[in-house]
Amino acid sequence: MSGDEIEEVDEAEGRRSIGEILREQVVAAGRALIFPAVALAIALLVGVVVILITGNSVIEAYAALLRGGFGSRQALGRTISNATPLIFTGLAVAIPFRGGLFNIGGEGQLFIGAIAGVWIGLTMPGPGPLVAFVAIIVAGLAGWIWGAIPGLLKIWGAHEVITTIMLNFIGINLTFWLAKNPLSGEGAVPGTGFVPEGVRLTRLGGGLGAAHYGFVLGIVAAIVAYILIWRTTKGYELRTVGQAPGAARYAGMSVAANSFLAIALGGMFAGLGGGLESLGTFGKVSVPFISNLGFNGIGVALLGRNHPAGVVLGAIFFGGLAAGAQQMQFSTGVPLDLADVLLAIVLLFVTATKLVEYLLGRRARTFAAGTRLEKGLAG
Amino acid sequence: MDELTALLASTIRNATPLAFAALGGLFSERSGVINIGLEGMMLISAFAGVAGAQGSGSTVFGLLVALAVGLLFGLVHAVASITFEADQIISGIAINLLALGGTGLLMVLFFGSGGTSPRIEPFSRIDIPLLADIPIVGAIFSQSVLVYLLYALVPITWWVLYRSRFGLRLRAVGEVPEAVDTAGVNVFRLRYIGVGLSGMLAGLGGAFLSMSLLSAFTEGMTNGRGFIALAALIFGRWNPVGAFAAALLFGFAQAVVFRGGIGFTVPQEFIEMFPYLLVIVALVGFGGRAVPPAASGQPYRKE
Amino acid sequence: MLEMRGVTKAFGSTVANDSIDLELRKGEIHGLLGENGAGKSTLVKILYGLYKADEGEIYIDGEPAGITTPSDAVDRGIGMVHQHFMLVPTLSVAENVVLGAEPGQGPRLDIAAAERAVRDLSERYGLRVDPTANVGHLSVGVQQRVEVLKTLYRDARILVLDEPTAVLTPQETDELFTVLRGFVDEGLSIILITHKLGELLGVSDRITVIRDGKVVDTVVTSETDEAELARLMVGREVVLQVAKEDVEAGDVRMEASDLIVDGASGEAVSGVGLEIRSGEILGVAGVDGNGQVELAEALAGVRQPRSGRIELAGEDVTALDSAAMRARGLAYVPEDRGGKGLVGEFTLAENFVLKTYRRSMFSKIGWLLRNAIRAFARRRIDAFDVRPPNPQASAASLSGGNQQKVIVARELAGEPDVLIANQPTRGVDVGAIEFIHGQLLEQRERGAAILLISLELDEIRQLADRIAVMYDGRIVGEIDAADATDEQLGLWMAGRGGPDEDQPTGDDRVRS
Amino acid sequence: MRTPKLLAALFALALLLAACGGGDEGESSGSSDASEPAAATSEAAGGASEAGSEGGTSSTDASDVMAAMVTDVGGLGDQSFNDSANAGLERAASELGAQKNVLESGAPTDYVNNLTQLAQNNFSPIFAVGFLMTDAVTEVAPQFPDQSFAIIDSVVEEPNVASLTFREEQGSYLAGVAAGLMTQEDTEFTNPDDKTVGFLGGLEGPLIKKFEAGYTAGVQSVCEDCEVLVEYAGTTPEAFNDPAAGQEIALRLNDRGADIIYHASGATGAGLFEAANDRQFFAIGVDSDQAAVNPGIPILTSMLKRVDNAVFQTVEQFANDEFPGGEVQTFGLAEDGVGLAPFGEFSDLVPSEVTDAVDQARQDIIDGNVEVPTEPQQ
Repeated sequence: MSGDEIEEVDEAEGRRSIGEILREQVVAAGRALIFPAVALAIALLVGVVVILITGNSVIEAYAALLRGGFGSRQALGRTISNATPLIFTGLAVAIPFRGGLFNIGGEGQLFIGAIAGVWIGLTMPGPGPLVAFVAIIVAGLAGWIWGAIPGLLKIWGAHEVITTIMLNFIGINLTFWLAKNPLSGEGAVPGTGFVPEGVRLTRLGGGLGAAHYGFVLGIVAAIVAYILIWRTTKGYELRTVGQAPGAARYAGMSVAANSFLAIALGGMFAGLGGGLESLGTFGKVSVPFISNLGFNGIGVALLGRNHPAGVVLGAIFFGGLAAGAQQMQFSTGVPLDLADVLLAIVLLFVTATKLVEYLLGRRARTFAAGTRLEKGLAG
Repeated sequence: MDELTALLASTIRNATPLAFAALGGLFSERSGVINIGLEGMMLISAFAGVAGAQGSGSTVFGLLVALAVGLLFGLVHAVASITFEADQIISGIAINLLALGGTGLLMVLFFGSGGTSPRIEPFSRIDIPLLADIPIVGAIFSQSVLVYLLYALVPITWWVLYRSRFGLRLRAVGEVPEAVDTAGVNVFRLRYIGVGLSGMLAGLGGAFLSMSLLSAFTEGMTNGRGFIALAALIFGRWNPVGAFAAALLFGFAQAVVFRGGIGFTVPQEFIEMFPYLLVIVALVGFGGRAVPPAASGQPYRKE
Repeated sequence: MLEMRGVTKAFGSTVANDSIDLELRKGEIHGLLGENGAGKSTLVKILYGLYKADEGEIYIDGEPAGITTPSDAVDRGIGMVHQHFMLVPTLSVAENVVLGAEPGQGPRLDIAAAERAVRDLSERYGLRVDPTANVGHLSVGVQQRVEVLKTLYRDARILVLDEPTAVLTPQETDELFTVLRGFVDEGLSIILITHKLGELLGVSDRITVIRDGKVVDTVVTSETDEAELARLMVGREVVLQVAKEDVEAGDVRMEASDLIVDGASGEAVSGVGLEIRSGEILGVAGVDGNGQVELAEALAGVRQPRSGRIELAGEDVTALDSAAMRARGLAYVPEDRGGKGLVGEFTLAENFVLKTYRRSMFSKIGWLLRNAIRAFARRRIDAFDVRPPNPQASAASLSGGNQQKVIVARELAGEPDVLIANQPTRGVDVGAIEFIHGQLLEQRERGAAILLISLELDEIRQLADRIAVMYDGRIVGEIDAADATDEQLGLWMAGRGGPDEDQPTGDDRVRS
Repeated sequence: MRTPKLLAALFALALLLAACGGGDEGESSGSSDASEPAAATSEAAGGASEAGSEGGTSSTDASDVMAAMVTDVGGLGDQSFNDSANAGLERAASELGAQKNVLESGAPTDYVNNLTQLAQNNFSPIFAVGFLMTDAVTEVAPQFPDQSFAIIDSVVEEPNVASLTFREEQGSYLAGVAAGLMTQEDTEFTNPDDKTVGFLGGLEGPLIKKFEAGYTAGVQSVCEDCEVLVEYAGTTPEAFNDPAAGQEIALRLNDRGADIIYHASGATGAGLFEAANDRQFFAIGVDSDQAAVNPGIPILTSMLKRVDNAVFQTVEQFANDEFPGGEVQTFGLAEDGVGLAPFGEFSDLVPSEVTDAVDQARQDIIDGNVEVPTEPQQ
């Protein structure tokens, strides 16, 4: 049994100085920002062309974009309000990604979470905060289940990229059916009824408009995700499975169980995001409900290099862009659709390894870590 | 018109855009490039066809514009994912978003506002003499010229894939690009052609929607058909005949929904889930896995 | 015939080829000898147009060849058999052979003509293959024939073979060489790349040795010997025989019986029984793909056997997983460094606890103790002289030899009772090979029981006390290292001369 | 490997050029004062809209009315209430000299944001177009008690909100009268042997049910044994935006004998027109005179919903300090809020008895002799 005894280690030996850690973090952050920065630069340049074609002043339009995103308390409120669900849908992509899976199912998971949260909010008796608490938990749970399905299907040999896309359509239709039939409410707007006032999430206040405490929960969720992925043995397994399944098997970790866990966790985050959106921002699930938050989550995650801190930043960026586009529409008449075009271009280039290599040299290749899964669909 | 004939005609109408896009997906994925952007390529081409026909007054010219724009979007996907080695799935999603936002912008620029474009003269229906008069199956031969093009494209695609040099190379490059490269064939060019063709065929699907089935562009009119086409491609196992058959199956399912053939005892939401459920079932069971071309999803990099 | 002058190629700061001159004469077999990483593959990839040289020229028949793509190379009559086969498993033999130069009119592919051409070629050169067979179903030896056919189909006059014998038994190697001599008689010229210097002595006319990207010398084969080639290749006198202390084999530490293990495509190990004793190295020889990987993984707990029994120090451990085996004193060095042994994007520290992260020393209630992990890594790094000595460096940034050192350092931590090492020296430089061999022998002297699986017969013969040969999932022969001969081992590796005399041969799937 | 490098370089160059060009352009044309959003917008909105020249009059007539609207997700170009409301604002701008601004909504989240944005910039009245914005108006209006809001197609009970609703059932009734009579005529589009007409709805809901109820009642008032086939395009929001589905359903209704089909399904209705054109049967349009914008297509008539009138009138009331805050304004036939478009292109096929009957029905409703149901009778 001698193999069990690995020589005792002195922990102090492994401790590093603050300066060392700081330097490392700054360098890592700098490198991580290169890809997003290049993609963003290209997008803004294309935006220039579009703005010119629409016959508007570029400076004015971009000034409005910036002002509308971050220029005032109200703007900040809109940005935060937009960013809140995106933090969750971003995490819904980032965490499975670390486990080696590509979750395109954030959209469906979010819808399922939203309707599950409202279901509790509408039907559960009891004091508001308690109901809200349970509703959020149930939203996360519902998202977990919806995310677990592709996890199971993966074990049976169906690739998650395809199954999650299919489950989006299924989840959205299911949600609409639930919202219009068993949970249908009174009122002009089709959908569920409003949850009681006490169940709705408290607003942040301070002139931040519709922004609610879901944003704080989003930050908390990102921190929890970080700790889970980088500081625990479970996260260590998850990352091993994601980056080198062969090594994981070699080390005695279950690839299937960890893949399942990764995408179910992702589904849970999307479900939480949906629940917070329905309970916080809207108080109900209407038909139509918010759309594309799940897909934009993919952009958020990639822009944030699939790191929780990056996801928060990416969500604020996306949220700011949407808020700013609105201001741009108001102040200059540039169509709202420009925001979609900008996002599309960011997405198009945010993983463009080779482009960055052309611009910055081969060294840039190593900066690509965290933006892509190297295996294809067949893997 | 009796019910069966109508059902068949409706099936073909619904299946045609799916089949075009699925054939498009086939060329891309056989070359080793996943194409989630079919939806976007359909949408932008649906717009381009109408805009081209409006601008020139010629429907045929509009179709050419649709093809060109489909090709252009295919090439955007190709540049991003083949040359710049961006993630193919992300690039496809970006294409979809770009088409959605892009058509919104272009509608305002071309026609003054979003929504629905002015009408154009669509491709008219052509009855094939004698064949069109056969009861029931006559519906197959009373279609727009684009549908006949589809009928031709299915065997042509099969022939190209399995009986031509290009097809052999295409099948090889999606599996082991290194083998193609060392055989002296340019991997990048092959993939560009595959993805370019993909864009053009998806574009045909979009153009069929806006220029044959209907005669105007409506924002978001593809409404998920690109994804169903992707499903048809997988269900048909990356084989042109299989993909066409799967498109027909999905088209039939839609026809049944639209025609209320099952009496609406099942809520419509559940019927709309049907094709997607079918794909999942197909992936999991029903005679083993659907295995995509081995190299799909991975950029090819020399050195 | 062919001349390369001053060819230079650098990857970043590493110079893979430094001003290399090489001259190939018509009708000769020219050996290109060098260690792993010496730059042989880079050179031929430049020749074949896969890489672009930074400097230097290639001349064919005195003319500048101007090769920038593989198709240029093919046009100039250069054919190449790659170390990793460039075959499409889903296509037929004929389709693979004609790929890129298909017969037919216009866009049409004339598959019948292709099959005819393949049949003709295979008859003419004695390379039996069924043109309609699916390549994915062929054995490795037959696949190599397809590769050779590809070059012949393209009328290659210069044939380049990159490590062609790595996947062959000694007998198959002899067969291949006979075929190659036949080619030379037909007027072809051949460049044969290998790191096994023994092979070249029998078959080549001249040998060029490269080391660290530079040409050391070109010698006429008949005027040299093994010792000189070794010295040229490594750059110093090498002790070809490892000094091995006599160690008395002790108790049976690990025992396996009737082991049946499934691989990716069906049964890979079909009823293997073996025992490994303390202080002994059991070498398992065999051609790649005969079940060695699956056997090693089953013994190490990575792969669950379908049936059979594994015992560790008398305890039934058949159902245990890899981490549990590790806890019982079993260490395992896998054959695939990048894919199994290490996680490239992880830091060295993280890699050092791949199998031990659950121990209370490295984690508490699911919480990773990062300082302790780092401290442990730092010690192992110092002990094994891993470079760079930074526990925060990512594993992918290390050289192959240092990566292998990390794996060995991790596995040998805590003095394991049993060590299973599958190709521990694959693709690393001589320095690292010597270091790892030294470690294995040290463990043996300490009393560990070692199972060494290798495709390099020389390595097995140098290190092992007993040698078992695997063929088609079975152990077809076992012999004391002292009594072993290459002939005997080779016959076993080919599935012949073993206890199952009527075993089908490697060509069983070919019906031509 | 040269090509990609070249490509990258070209790409970068193109973008760079675009950027430079953009900078110049931006400086030269950036004359309008960006810090004064209201001023900048009236200009921009005028430039973007087709009737830009009309908007120009606002600058000469210095009115202090700053009217604005927020579209629902249907957006401008829906050939429905958003466009109609916009037309009303245009008219207010040209006739009353009001400033105007239109904000489109890309997502339901934008409703609150857009309304707030306009309110904070002192626009009043602010029109929320479409019942989908009910919740948003309920939320925003109380925060800006000094400003006026109006919601189309819904009711919000706040003192500063005017609720503008329409008696769609009344206009639909007239469409039903026309359909019920015309289906009995023998024309190239109708078959007198089969007294069947159809109704195509978008997303099923109380609003569209009003159209269906009025139409059915109208048909039955003139043709008791006529059958009205009813279909809805779907149950998701796409039901208003899926012309292909609309076409399929219209063809099916036609297969079952409907030779006149009335739709209330937004952009989905374009599919009905395709089908009508293909099979040569009559369609009846909705919201605006759809025959006018689809020449050649057999569109018998259209049920008009004069959101433009309602919007114009409300702006006018606001300018005269008569804003009907807290009230529910109902626009029916009497108020010229709904109506039936003239039988344009195909009026030759319409006998005078039909025209007379429609006129009679209109008068009966206005006089209160006929009460039109708002929910389908079973």
